[in-house]
Parts: sequence; structure tokens; C-alpha cells
Amino acid sequence: MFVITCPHCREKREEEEFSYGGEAFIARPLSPETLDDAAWGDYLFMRKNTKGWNWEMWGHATGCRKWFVVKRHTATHALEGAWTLADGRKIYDAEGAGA
Amino acid sequence: MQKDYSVWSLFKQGLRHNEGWDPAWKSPEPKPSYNVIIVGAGGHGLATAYYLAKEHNVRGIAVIEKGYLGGGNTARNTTIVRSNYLWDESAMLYEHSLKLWEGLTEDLNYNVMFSQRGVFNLGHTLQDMRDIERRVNANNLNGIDAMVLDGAEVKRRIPLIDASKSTRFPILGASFQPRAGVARHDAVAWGFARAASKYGVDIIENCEVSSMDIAGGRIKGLQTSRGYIGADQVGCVAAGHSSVLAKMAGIRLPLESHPLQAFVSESLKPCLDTVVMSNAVHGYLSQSDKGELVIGAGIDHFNSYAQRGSPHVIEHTAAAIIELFPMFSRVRMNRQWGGIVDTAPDACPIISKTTVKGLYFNCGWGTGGFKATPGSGNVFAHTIANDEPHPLNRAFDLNRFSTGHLIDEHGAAGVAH
Amino acid sequence: MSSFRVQHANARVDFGKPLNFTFDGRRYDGFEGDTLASALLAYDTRMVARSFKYGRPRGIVGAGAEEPNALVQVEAGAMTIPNLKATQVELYDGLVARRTTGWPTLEFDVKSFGGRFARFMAAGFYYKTFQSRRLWPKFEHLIRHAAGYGNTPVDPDPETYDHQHHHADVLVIGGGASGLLAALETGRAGLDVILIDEQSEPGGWLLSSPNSVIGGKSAPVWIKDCLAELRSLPNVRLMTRTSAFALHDMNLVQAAEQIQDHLPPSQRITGVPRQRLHRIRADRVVLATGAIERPLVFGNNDIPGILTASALTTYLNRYGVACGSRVLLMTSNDQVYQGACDLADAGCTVTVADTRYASNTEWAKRAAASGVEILNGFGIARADGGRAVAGAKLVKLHADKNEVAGDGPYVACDVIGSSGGLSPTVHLYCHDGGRPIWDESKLAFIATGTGRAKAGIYCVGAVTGEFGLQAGLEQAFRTITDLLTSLGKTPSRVASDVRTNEPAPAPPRRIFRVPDGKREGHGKKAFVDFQNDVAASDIHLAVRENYRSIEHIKRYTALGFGTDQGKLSNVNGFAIAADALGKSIPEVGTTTYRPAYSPVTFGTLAGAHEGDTFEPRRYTAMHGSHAARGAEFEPVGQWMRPWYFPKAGEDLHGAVHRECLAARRSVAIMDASTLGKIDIRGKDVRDFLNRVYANDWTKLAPGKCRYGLMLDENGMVMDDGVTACITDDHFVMTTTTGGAARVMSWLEKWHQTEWPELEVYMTSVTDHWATAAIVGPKSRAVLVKLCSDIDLSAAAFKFMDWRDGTVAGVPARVFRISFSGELSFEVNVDASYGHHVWEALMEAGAEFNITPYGTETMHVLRAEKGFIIVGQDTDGSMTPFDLDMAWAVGMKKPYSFLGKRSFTRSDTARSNRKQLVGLLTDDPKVVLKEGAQIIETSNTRPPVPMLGHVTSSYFSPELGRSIAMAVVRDGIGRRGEAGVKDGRDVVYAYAGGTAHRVKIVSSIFIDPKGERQNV
Amino acid sequence: MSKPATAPIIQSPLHGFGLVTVARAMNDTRGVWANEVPFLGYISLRGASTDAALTAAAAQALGLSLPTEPCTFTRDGAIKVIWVSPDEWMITCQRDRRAALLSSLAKGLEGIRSQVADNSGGFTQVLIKGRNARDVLSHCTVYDLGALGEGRVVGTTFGKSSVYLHQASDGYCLLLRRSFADYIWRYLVRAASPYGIGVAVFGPGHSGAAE
Repeated sequence: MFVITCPHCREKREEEEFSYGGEAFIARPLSPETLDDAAWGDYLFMRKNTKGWNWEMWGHATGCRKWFVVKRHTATHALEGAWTLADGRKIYDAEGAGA
Repeated sequence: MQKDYSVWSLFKQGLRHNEGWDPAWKSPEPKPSYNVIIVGAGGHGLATAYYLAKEHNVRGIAVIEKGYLGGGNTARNTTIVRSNYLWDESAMLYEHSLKLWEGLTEDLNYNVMFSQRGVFNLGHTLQDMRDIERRVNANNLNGIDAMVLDGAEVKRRIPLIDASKSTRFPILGASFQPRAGVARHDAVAWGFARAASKYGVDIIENCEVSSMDIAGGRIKGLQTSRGYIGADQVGCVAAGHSSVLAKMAGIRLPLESHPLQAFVSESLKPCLDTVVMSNAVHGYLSQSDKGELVIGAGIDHFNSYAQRGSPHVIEHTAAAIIELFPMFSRVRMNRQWGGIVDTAPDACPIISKTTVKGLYFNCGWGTGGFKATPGSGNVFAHTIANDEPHPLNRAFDLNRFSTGHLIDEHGAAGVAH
Repeated sequence: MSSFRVQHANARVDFGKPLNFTFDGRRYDGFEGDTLASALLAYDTRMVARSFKYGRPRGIVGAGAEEPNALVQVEAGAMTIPNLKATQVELYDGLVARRTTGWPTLEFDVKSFGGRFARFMAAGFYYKTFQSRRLWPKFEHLIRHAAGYGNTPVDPDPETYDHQHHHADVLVIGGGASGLLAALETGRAGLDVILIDEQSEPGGWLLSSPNSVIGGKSAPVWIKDCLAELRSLPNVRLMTRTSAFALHDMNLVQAAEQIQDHLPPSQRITGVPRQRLHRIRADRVVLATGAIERPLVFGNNDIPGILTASALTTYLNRYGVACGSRVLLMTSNDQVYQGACDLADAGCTVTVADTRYASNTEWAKRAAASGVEILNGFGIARADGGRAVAGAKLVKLHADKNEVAGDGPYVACDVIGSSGGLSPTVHLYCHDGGRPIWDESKLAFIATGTGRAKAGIYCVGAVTGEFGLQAGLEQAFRTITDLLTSLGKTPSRVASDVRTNEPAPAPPRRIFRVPDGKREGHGKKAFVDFQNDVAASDIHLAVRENYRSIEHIKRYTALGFGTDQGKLSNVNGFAIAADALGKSIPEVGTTTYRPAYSPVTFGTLAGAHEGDTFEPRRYTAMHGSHAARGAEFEPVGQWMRPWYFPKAGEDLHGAVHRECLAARRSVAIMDASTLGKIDIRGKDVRDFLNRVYANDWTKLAPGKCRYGLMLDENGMVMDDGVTACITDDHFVMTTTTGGAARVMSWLEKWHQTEWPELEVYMTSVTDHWATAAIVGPKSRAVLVKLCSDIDLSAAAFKFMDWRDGTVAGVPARVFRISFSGELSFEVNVDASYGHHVWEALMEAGAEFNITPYGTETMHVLRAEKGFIIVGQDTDGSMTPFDLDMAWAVGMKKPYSFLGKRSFTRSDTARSNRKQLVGLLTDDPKVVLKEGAQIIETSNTRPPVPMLGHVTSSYFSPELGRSIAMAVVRDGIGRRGEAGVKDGRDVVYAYAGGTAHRVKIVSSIFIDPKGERQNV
Repeated sequence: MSKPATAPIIQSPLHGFGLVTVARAMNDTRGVWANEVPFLGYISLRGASTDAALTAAAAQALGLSLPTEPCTFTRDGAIKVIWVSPDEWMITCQRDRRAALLSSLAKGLEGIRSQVADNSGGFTQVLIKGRNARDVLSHCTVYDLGALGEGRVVGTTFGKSSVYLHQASDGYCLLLRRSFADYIWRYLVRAASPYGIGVAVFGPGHSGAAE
């Protein structure tokens, strides 16, 4: 069971305060109508499901109700950090994790 | 040729201090290449190999496994077998599987201890009861045994259950499938392994796939921890690790791998003669032949490959069991564990060809794979042998995620299998 | 009589406080401080159980959590507890226990006859037989009834449980010598420390070894001083009878505290839980979990009276019980010698068969001084005796090969203790992924002291393989020094404080299975796992049958799957498997364990989440009014909503009939407070609504309301409700009762992750507003009596308008909306006045016989109008078009609203999807079953293709007939009024074996033009 | 038609437990004492902490500054402003101050990106005091109570529900939603039973807002 430091409350909190939000940074297509069914289906359903370091969203359900991102290892449960969406995005891009 | 198992062989071997038994299956070195390689020696993978050899006369089959055979979800589930699903597509697939279960011990000459003690799916709200009615009527029209029972009848058949109205989730009734039940999970893997081995299938343990050799849109072979192995066809049946394999082939799957936990009590004298499942309170349990209460917990919501979940999930499940059976609060949990389940958006499996010729995937069974073991292997074998889906798994291909033809079984699936 | 009490001063029992208890119907005496096991052994009790598979006589083997055999049922009735280990049951006056195996009696056990055919029942035998499909159920019945230990209670548990959460700098698990040292050092350094120990008092092995000396103090004094200082430190918390049973990610430890189990039921305090789950989150966890002695494996090693050597020592030194007078000890190491001396000093005749050719010289000297006979290089080939051990046949062992080198004496004895060395208690260390490593010099799987320090896990003492007291304390001191240094602190002690009187150790002999000169399987059964009747020969058989992975061996033989979690058997099993496989132990694999270290009750796991507090029940401000009027309640999500209001003698149907007619003919009132309400404000609010709703919100004027459909990205309806425009930048959205929380976080998630640029804020005001819906032709007449500042006239206050005003003296927001098709006003007030306003409306409506109604009547009224209930008429697979609600979809909106793109996918765009329609039965009295399946013909012989199902079905008092809503393939095109030909509008509804002929019609059954709500 | 003769009757979320009738002065016979502090005003305020205009205008309207440090609250007499998130606060006050504060906020925040919503019917407060107050809470919430210093407030779990929690003079103050009040009170009473719980009379000085 994890301890996550909410980047907004800036405190260590127990996992039970949070809800898991799935893979981070899945951007909604800007013009869905221009996508074919396969591409739309990919956005809707296909997931990286990474084994290893995983960028994922968590929401601070009982606290500030903010969504933020966490970098967590899905095989060891090691947790590298938690960031606001904006800050996390910078690191995510720097890592090329989106590629 | 391997000796059959029977009372007489037990007697004969007993007299010889049990020194004459053959290996249950052979463990050969991998050959340079095979016609078909099945990746993943869990129940589904071994069943696939067995039926490929038995029903489709395919030879040159290997099943490769990164750990030991039957060590994944086959060995970690709560062994419930049933077919009372809502939609035609899944109901037919699971019923096909249930029929195979009914003859499996004799077919494999290995007692998988399939125990048809019936499964109750409890209803706690008016909507639960509507859904139960809908599902049971659908089951009946599909020729699947199922019935709706009221609260009093549930209490009559499960004496220890708390049927009082004052509970947070009063029991309004249940659906009941008499032919459903439980089986001995390890025996299923070992039985299929032994039977497949009899047909000359090579079972290669401690052999992990590191990459796929794909040329001209066709699978050529696999790079493994035990060297390169060539193959004309490759069927991946790797449950929680399916996404990892798919990535090697440049394929994306609509899967998320989650921990699913379970636990058993200490061994008790018989106190529960059937299987009880409740989605509303998130608990399901049965009693093993050894006397342990076998209890399935909910899935952890985060992705994981660690075969480890969070304790509060187990705690909530224990509370759910006590809500149904208050006296069990004095019973003790002996052991808990976790598996990795690959869940699909519509809680239905994927048994499908892929964009890579000769590469097939059988995954997405989520929390409910065990019950499908023989049926899954059976139709997947057909799919591989004919490079064409079996009528029963046509609906379970990957296209449904672009056409939108999902088969939403969340109601029937819930957490509970 | 071979066992006897030794009333010495160091015993932890109070010989001045006799207690009596009952085991298996016979009365015994014991003393305060005894366990059930020690008290029984004092009576020379040998057989206490029958074995799981063969029904062999079994006795007490251990002295703690490792006990495999002595599983007992304590107390009776609702208080009964199955499967307690007699070695862990603290004796109290009047305790009643009985055996859990042996049928019909312990002496005469039916299973033991089967046991005679053990050779035909080797590992996995049931996989090989009982294959007849017809006979298996009968065999299974027999197997089930032969298996199992204790009985579950059948009455609800009269005791309670709870949870407590702790956060600490350091958690020390285990109160033995190293644990006490660790707690002292970290405590003195000022850290927040929790020390937990599973036993009734800390001390661990020192309690069994009072002659040990630490830093010049005798063990009892050293313990006393440690505890005194720990108790004096405000930053240290000491918990006994508390068993850490699981270690989870990031150092969360679950520990079960036995608060009342050691007290007689009559003395237990009500209101105080029986047991408590402590969840301890610690920055650093110090595992001082010690080690457990493993027995040697030899022929007939399961005869009652054969224990571990350490258990014999514990019973003597801690409980004052000599378990026999002629003691035979077999060992591969130094561990047994202190006990041997103590037993001899207590008056026993003691023989030590030391499998080593050379014993530890210092120990040999001390033993000789106590009159202990030592036979070097001998081992037990086989023990004799049926229900009590009587003697053992020794053999001379080869000096370095574990083979028989020659004959040996026969030793008559009444108790045997064996020691194959110690196995570190690495259970917790494994739970979160730690892997112990095999140390060939220590012959053990060990945890490393600081190997996992990065994760905050430190191991001290015997768990690291430092088995000697001296070595263990030194290792503990080094490790704690590292821990403190990492925190910039320094230890207070100097190493000399941990000097002991222990002789320098001599190396152990590497032996697990004592040879008997026969091939495995030919000699007497030599058991590895007592609880599961796993013998050495079973492991060899498993390997022979190619179950070669250690996991296969364990599963095929059931090795280590008992309630003792393989504490005694695991390493022996590994070693014997390694032998059979011709591999080294590390090649076989590493031992690993899962929670629980020792079993924990479901009640402890559940804590207070039980009964009234199992799951929240949410109540509205008017709940008191409803209860007072005798409402029956229906749980909807977490809410308790009135279902119907029966009058005396009325059933559901009677009440609903009356309530419906009141709403249609006069006036009725419903509590609608549970609907979710979200206040949304900001200049971009219309844009936001346009994105999250299918409808178009661009033109909705202030003062107006609109019904909206919310879709998921898959294009399917997920929620619905009425949203009011307060001002251009301020809207109030209502959601379904069950969907409120989901919708709120859905909206927040989209706003935060995708559209942060939209200027809009959302706040849930669900709990703030209490809502009463006044429904029916007379509703205006009622409201007007309580509301003078809103012009309620049809002209001034139109359908789908809202107004602010005052109702019953309370500021109110009144919506003129209708979920029934009748003239209707929904009055929203500050929930603090909800009860007041409800009662005022009831009073004002009295002259019109205003009738309160619940969810059931609400469902009928809305079904008569064809209004959907999301979750009942939809199931996550219905689009707005499937529901014939295209009017609620703004396809021209510029932004591609959530779900829109999915409409055009081939399957979603299909014309013949399942669509919502109405159904009328031929027989107006027949009310279809909700959940009935729609089929084409009356033929119900499977397989029958299904067209859809009935989603809602009621008897309509207004129409005097049944009505139903259903989703039917291509249903909209098959409706009667669509003028379909050749009876395409006729189908059958199947439920419970019968199929009723029904006509497909529009789902709007009354007032299709919607005139009533506009009056 | 005119207003009814009787004045509106207000009812608190825990009305059903009849706490008023069983409440008595605290003493040493119980490990923990608790009671509801009913009928306060609750106002939800949303806007960006980083928006100087907003914080200034709100401070002006409230007569005390908005806490912008996470997990803290500010207080001035009977008014308390609780930090909920970087763009949300909960203001608690005496009920009779509510209308004035709502309108001054509305006026003050005119034209500033923000939201003000009256939530007075939706919340209540429970005070917990006595020597075992912290012990009792440690049974109810996963939060590390050691980290809850003076002036800090956190949103965390309470059984299977959630609360806002902060220290009050020699005790703790729970801020909770109306519909969960019944569950939370039952859970609290059960958790407290090993220590003995009494329903206390908290003097006028003990209104939650003043804590």
C-alpha cells in the first residue's frame, strides 16, 4: 500500500485517500471527426499498460480533489515522485515518455 | 508410452514403493523450430496445445513458459467455474467450456476435481434482481441451466447466510446455476500438461521471450532466454503479461494489468456446500475439499505486475464476507496472495488474429479466466489451426474496439469470479 | 508418569495461582502463565490429534506459532474458536478446549485404518483416481468430511473488533534480545518507536534460557531492566500479544493484537474489542523476528512425545514442565546443549545423540558436569512407540556423508527432542518482495542486516543467521548503529554491554534427513510436514514424476500449505528436494512466504466495518418525517430513499396504486433531495456544458431549465438530469442519485486534465439543498398557501421555469419541472429547514389529502410517460438515438462533445440496434417481469435468438392496465403507430418459462402531447 | 395567502440522536467527549490562490486573509477560512453572518474569476475532546495525526467516508457532510467505546467556528 505525496496538499498521504486515474497524458484528439474508427478506438481503449516505470494519474479524492501524475514502477511498486499535471508534463516530455 | 492413472496403477505402484511412476510430462530441450509455439504454459496455453494436437492433428508444438507451468493465474485464482453470462457471445463460449469441464477428468485421465456444487449470484437491490432476472432468462433461452431464487430459498439452501432485512445489503434473492462449481486449479494445468505431453507437445519451462522475429508482416520465430526458436505460428496466452508481448510485435492492446487478490482460511469442517458470489458487497467464497474457505477479493485499481495488492482490499473483502456470514468473523485467514489480471474495457476476452500473420492473442480474461480454461484453449486451437476464428470466438476479436461492438459483461462479470 | 513439574524461580508461571480447564471432556489443573500445551504436557499428555491424511497419532511438537499438530477448538457456542494452536492458547480458569481431529474418538480414529494403506495414498493419489464422473461426487463427499480441523461457529459473533492506525519512525518487530536492544537504542536516540511482540511478555528465547548472562546481568534481570527503561521513555510504545502478520509496500505492517482472548469469557469487558488490527506505517522497520528450530527428519518422527529440542527447553525453563524423565536429544549443532544441561539438572536422564563426530568442547564439558551422556556421530534411524514414544534405534553415521556407517544402540526414552539447526523467521521479510539467501555455512535462508536499508528494512539477530546470543547481539548492535548513523544519531551503548556467557560456537553438521540405511520410501515414514502428512518419500515421488520446480513440489505434496505456514518443514523440504534433484539448495530456489505469518481472524481484518458501520447509509433532511410515516426504504447507491408508504394492511402494490392515483388526480409529494446538485459558475459555463452534455446549452435563458443527457466517450448514456440557468455565467446541474459523485469527479477530471483554459468552477451542493417535489393537479393550490412571493400562475411561472422565493417562511428555489407528466413544483431549500418545509407542505396539503410517495410510485409515474431511468432502462450500451431521444442531442454544436465521435462507428451507427419502446400485453392484467427477454415467436425451445429485454414494467393505475418499457432490436421501426404491416409489431416476452404475446408501441403511454404538465 | 404563523424550525444533521437531551458537563469519567456544533454557516469559495485580485478582494470581504499555504486555515473570531485546494476554500461562520458574507463576497468578487456557493445546509461539525480524543481518531482515519499541528487542516478518510479535520482547543474538530453525519457519528461512538464516550455540553465559547 502506497504513500503518495500530494503535490497540492504537499503532504505524505495514505493510498486510501486517493483514486487511481489510469494512464497519464492521453490527450483527447482535437478534431475527433477527422479520425478513422481505428484511430478513435485507439484513443478510447488502447493502453500502454507498461511493465516498468509508468506515468499515471491519481486523484486526491478525500483531500483537494485535484488530479495529478505519479511515476511508479509497476513491477516493484517503487514510486519516483508525484507532480502537478503541468510539472509532470515537463518531466514526461523531457524523458520522451510520450514517444 | 505413459501408463494410465487408475486404482490399479495406484495399487501396483504402491506395492513397488511408488518407484515406478513415469514423469507426468517431459521437459525436453527446445528444438530449433516448431510449427506452433504457444507462449505461456498456464491452463489456457496448455489446453490450446492439447487441443491443437488432439483435435487438429497439429504436430511440432511447443509451449514455452518464463517460469514454471501453471504458476500464473492458474495457480492463483479461486477456481469458480460457471457459464451464466448475460450476452449470447460470452454465454455460448463459457457454456462450451463448461461442457468440456464436465468430461475433463476422464478426457485427461487426471482428476481435476471438478465439483458441480452450484453457484449463487446474490441480489441485494431491486436493480440487482432485475439484472438477475434478465440474465437468467437469457441463460434459459440459450440452453444454460439457471434459475432465480428468492431470499427465503437462498437462506434454505445456504443455512449460515445472514438473510435478515436489517443488513446494509439485504439478500433479496439470487441467480443459481446448478451445474456450476469449482475445480482443483493446479490439477488442471498438470492434467493438460501431461495429456499434451502424451501427444508429443514440448513443454519448455524457464524460457522467457525477449523479442519477436517478424519479417514481411509474418512471424518467423522468437528470441528467448533459451535461445532463438523458429515458428510458423505463435499463440500468445500470457494473461497479465500480454501487453508486454504485444509491444514486441508493435501491437497495442486494450488491456490493463491489475492485481487481483485472494485468501484462504484455515481448514474447517464442511460448512458451505456451494459457491456464493456477491458483486454488491464485493465478496465471493466457497469451501475447498481440504476445508479452507477460498475467498476472492476485489481488484486493486492501479496497474501492477507485482502480484501484490493493497491490504485494505483484503480488509474490505473480509468485511464483505462477514456481512454475508457474520459467524465467520471468528474464522482466521491463513494465507493471502495476488495475481495479475489483464482486464479489457468490456470485461470480455480477446481471442484474435492480429495484423501480424501467424501471430495470435488470447488474453483479456480479467478476473474470469479459470472457468474458461478448456473452452478458451479449444477455440484458440481452432483459430490457430485454421487461421480463422471458431464461430464461438468470432465476436471476441480486436476489431470490436474500433467498430464499437463491445460485449459489456461488467454486470455478469463484476469483480466476482 | 514421565512428565513432571519443576517449580523453579525462573519459570514464567505462577505456581501460586492454580487454574482448572477441560480438554476433550477431561478436567485438568494448570497454573497462571501456562499455555494449554504446557499444562497438558505437565500431565504427560502425548496424543492430542490425528493426522490429516493417514490418521496417525500426533502430539505437541513445538512451543509456539510453529506448532503443526495441536490444533484445538476453544470454548463453545457463539464464543467458539476453531484451530487455535494449543501452544499459543494462554490458560485461563475454566477454559474449555477439545480436539479437532480424530473421529469418532481420538483413541479410535476411522482414518487411521485408511492410514494402514498409506503406501497406496502417496502424494497426488487423488489426481490419479476417483475419475468416474458418476462416482466422483460421492468420493468428494467422503474426502470433504475426512478433511478439515475445527468447526466454525454457527451463531453471530458476540465480540467486536477494530482497527488502529499508527505512524512511527521505527517499528521493531520481535521483543527478544536483539529486538529489545534495537528498541532501547532507537528509543534512547529520541525516535518514535513501536516495539511489538506476539507473546504475552517480551523476552523471546531469553525466557527459555534464564541461565544466559548479558552484560553481566542474568537474562531475567536484563529483560526486566530493558522493559523498565523502555516503559520510562515517552517516545516508545510497547505492545504485547501483538503479532505482525504482514509487511506491505512502503513499510506498512499489519499486526493483530489479542486484547481479550486470554481472559475467561466471563471477565471480558464489553465495549472493548476482542482483537485489534494495528496498521503501522514506519519509516524504518527493524525485523527482530528470530529463528525457529527445525527438527531432523527420521523414521516415525511423528510419534507423540517427539518434539523440537528447543520446545523441550522452553517447557522446562519457561513453564516449569519436564516433558519426560528419560530424554533423548538428537542434534546437528550446539543449540540443544543448554537445554540438555537444564533437563539433567532438573533430574532427567539425558542422552544426546550428536550427529557430529566432535561436539563443542566447552558445551561437552558443561554437559558432562550435569551428567548428560553424549553419543557422537549417531543419529536416530527410527523411533518406536504407537501413541507415545518409547525408544529409538540409533545408527552410526558416516563422518561426512549422510549415510549409515554402522549399527548403533537402542535408547529407551519417554521423550525425544531433535534439532537440525535454526531457520530464520524470514516470513515478513518476504512479504513485500524481499528474497532471503541461502547461507551454506549457517545452513539457513537468511535475511541480510542492512541489505534492504534503502527500503527502510533492517534485520537484527537470529533472523540474519547469527544464531548465537553473543553473535546475534553484536550483529544487532552493528545494524542499529548503521540505522542511527543514517539519521545522524549515535548509539548510546558500548559493545561490551552485550557480552554474554555463551561459549564460542562449533560448526553444525549439514544434515536434514537422518539416514536409516534404506532407500527412500522403503523404511518407516519420515515426515517433513506434519500437518499435511508430507513424508520425505512424497518429495522424492514428486520429483520422480517431474514435478521438479520447488513450487510444483510444494503444491503437489501440499508441503508448507498448512496453518503453520511451513515454519518447521520448509527448509527440510528444500533440502530433501535438492537431494532428490541432485541440485544445491540455492539451485532449487529460495524459500518465500505470503501473509499471514500466523493466522488472523476475519473479524480483525474487517474491524469496525461491520453491522451498522459496514457501509455508509446516507439520509436526507426529511428522513425523520418518512420514518414517522412508516415508509419502507430502498437503498439507492448509499442513500436510503422511501420506497413506498404503506398504510395499515397495505402491501407494495396497494400503496403504489393509491400513491399513483393521488399524483394523477389530486396531489402527492416526494423527497427528491438525493439527486446530485452541482453549482457551476464562470464565463465559459455554456461552452463547458456543451462539451459534457449531448444537448445544446447556447441559448438556454436565465430563469429556464433544460433536461440533459450525459454521454461517455463511447457514446453511451451515463447520466441525465435537469440543469437550470441562474444567470449567463451560473448554472445548477442535477444528476441521478447514484451518479452524483461519479459525475462530479468526471466533470472535474475533464476540466483539470483537458480544458483547464475554460473559466468555470464546480461545487457540489447536493447536501445543501433539500428538495420536495409536489406533484399533481392540486400542487399549485398547495404551494400557493405557503408561498406568497412567487406568482405561481401558469402564465407567470411556465413549465421548465424556476423562481427564487419563500416557502413556509424559508428562502426557496422552486423549479417547475416534472418527472411525472403532471403539474409539478420542486421546492429546494437549505436542508437545515428540509424537515420543516416538508411538514409544512404536508399540513398545507392535508385538505387535498396530499400523499407522500416513494421511488416505486415515482417509477410508475415516469414510465407512464416513457421517461427513462439511467441504469434501469439503460445499461451502458444505449445511445441517445437508441433511446429515441435524438431531440436531446445537439449535433450542430461546434465542439465535438463527449461521445459524439463514437456515433459514426459501424456498430454504433447500425440501424437495427436495440431501441427503447413501449410494450402492451394482450392481457392487460399481466404485468411482465422486468428482465423478461424479447423473442420473435412463442417457441421457447433453446437456443432462441433474443431481440432485447423488458427494462421497466408496472401496472398503471391510471390506465387500469399493465405497461412496460423494453429495448428491442430495431424496435422503433416496429412500433404499431409506425403503421407496420404483417404483425411486425408483435413479439413475445419470455420469463421463467412462459412467453407472453406483446405489442410494440410508443413508450409514452399517457398524455403524449404533454398537456397536463402545462396547466 | 400569508406566511404560516410558526417560525421556521431548523434541524441539524444529527438531530435524530437527540444529543442535546443527553449532553452533560465534561468530567474524568470518560476518555472522550463529543458533540455536534450545529447550525453554522458554510460557504464554498473557489478561485485561484495565485490570483492576487481574488485573494485581496476575498480578504476584504471576509475581514481576514485567505490561507494560501496548503492544509492551513485562518480564523478571526467566529469566522474561519479553511484551505481545501489551491483553488478552493471553505468558510465557516455563525449562521447569522452568512447572508452578509455571501453578499459582500458576491460584491467584492464581481468580475473576478471565482465561485461563491452557500453550502450551509450541507455541512455540520463535531467536536471531540478528552484525554483519548487522539486515540479515538486513530481508529477512524488513516491520517498521521502526529502531522496535524495547530492551525493545520486536512481532508482525509473517516471510516469509509471523509471529513475535514483540525485541532480545536484541547481536542479536534470534524467538518463533515450532512448526509454522512449519521454514519460518522455511529462510527465515532463505536471507535470510542473502549475509552468510554460522553456527549458533552460545549459552552458558547466552543462553537466550531471559534475553534
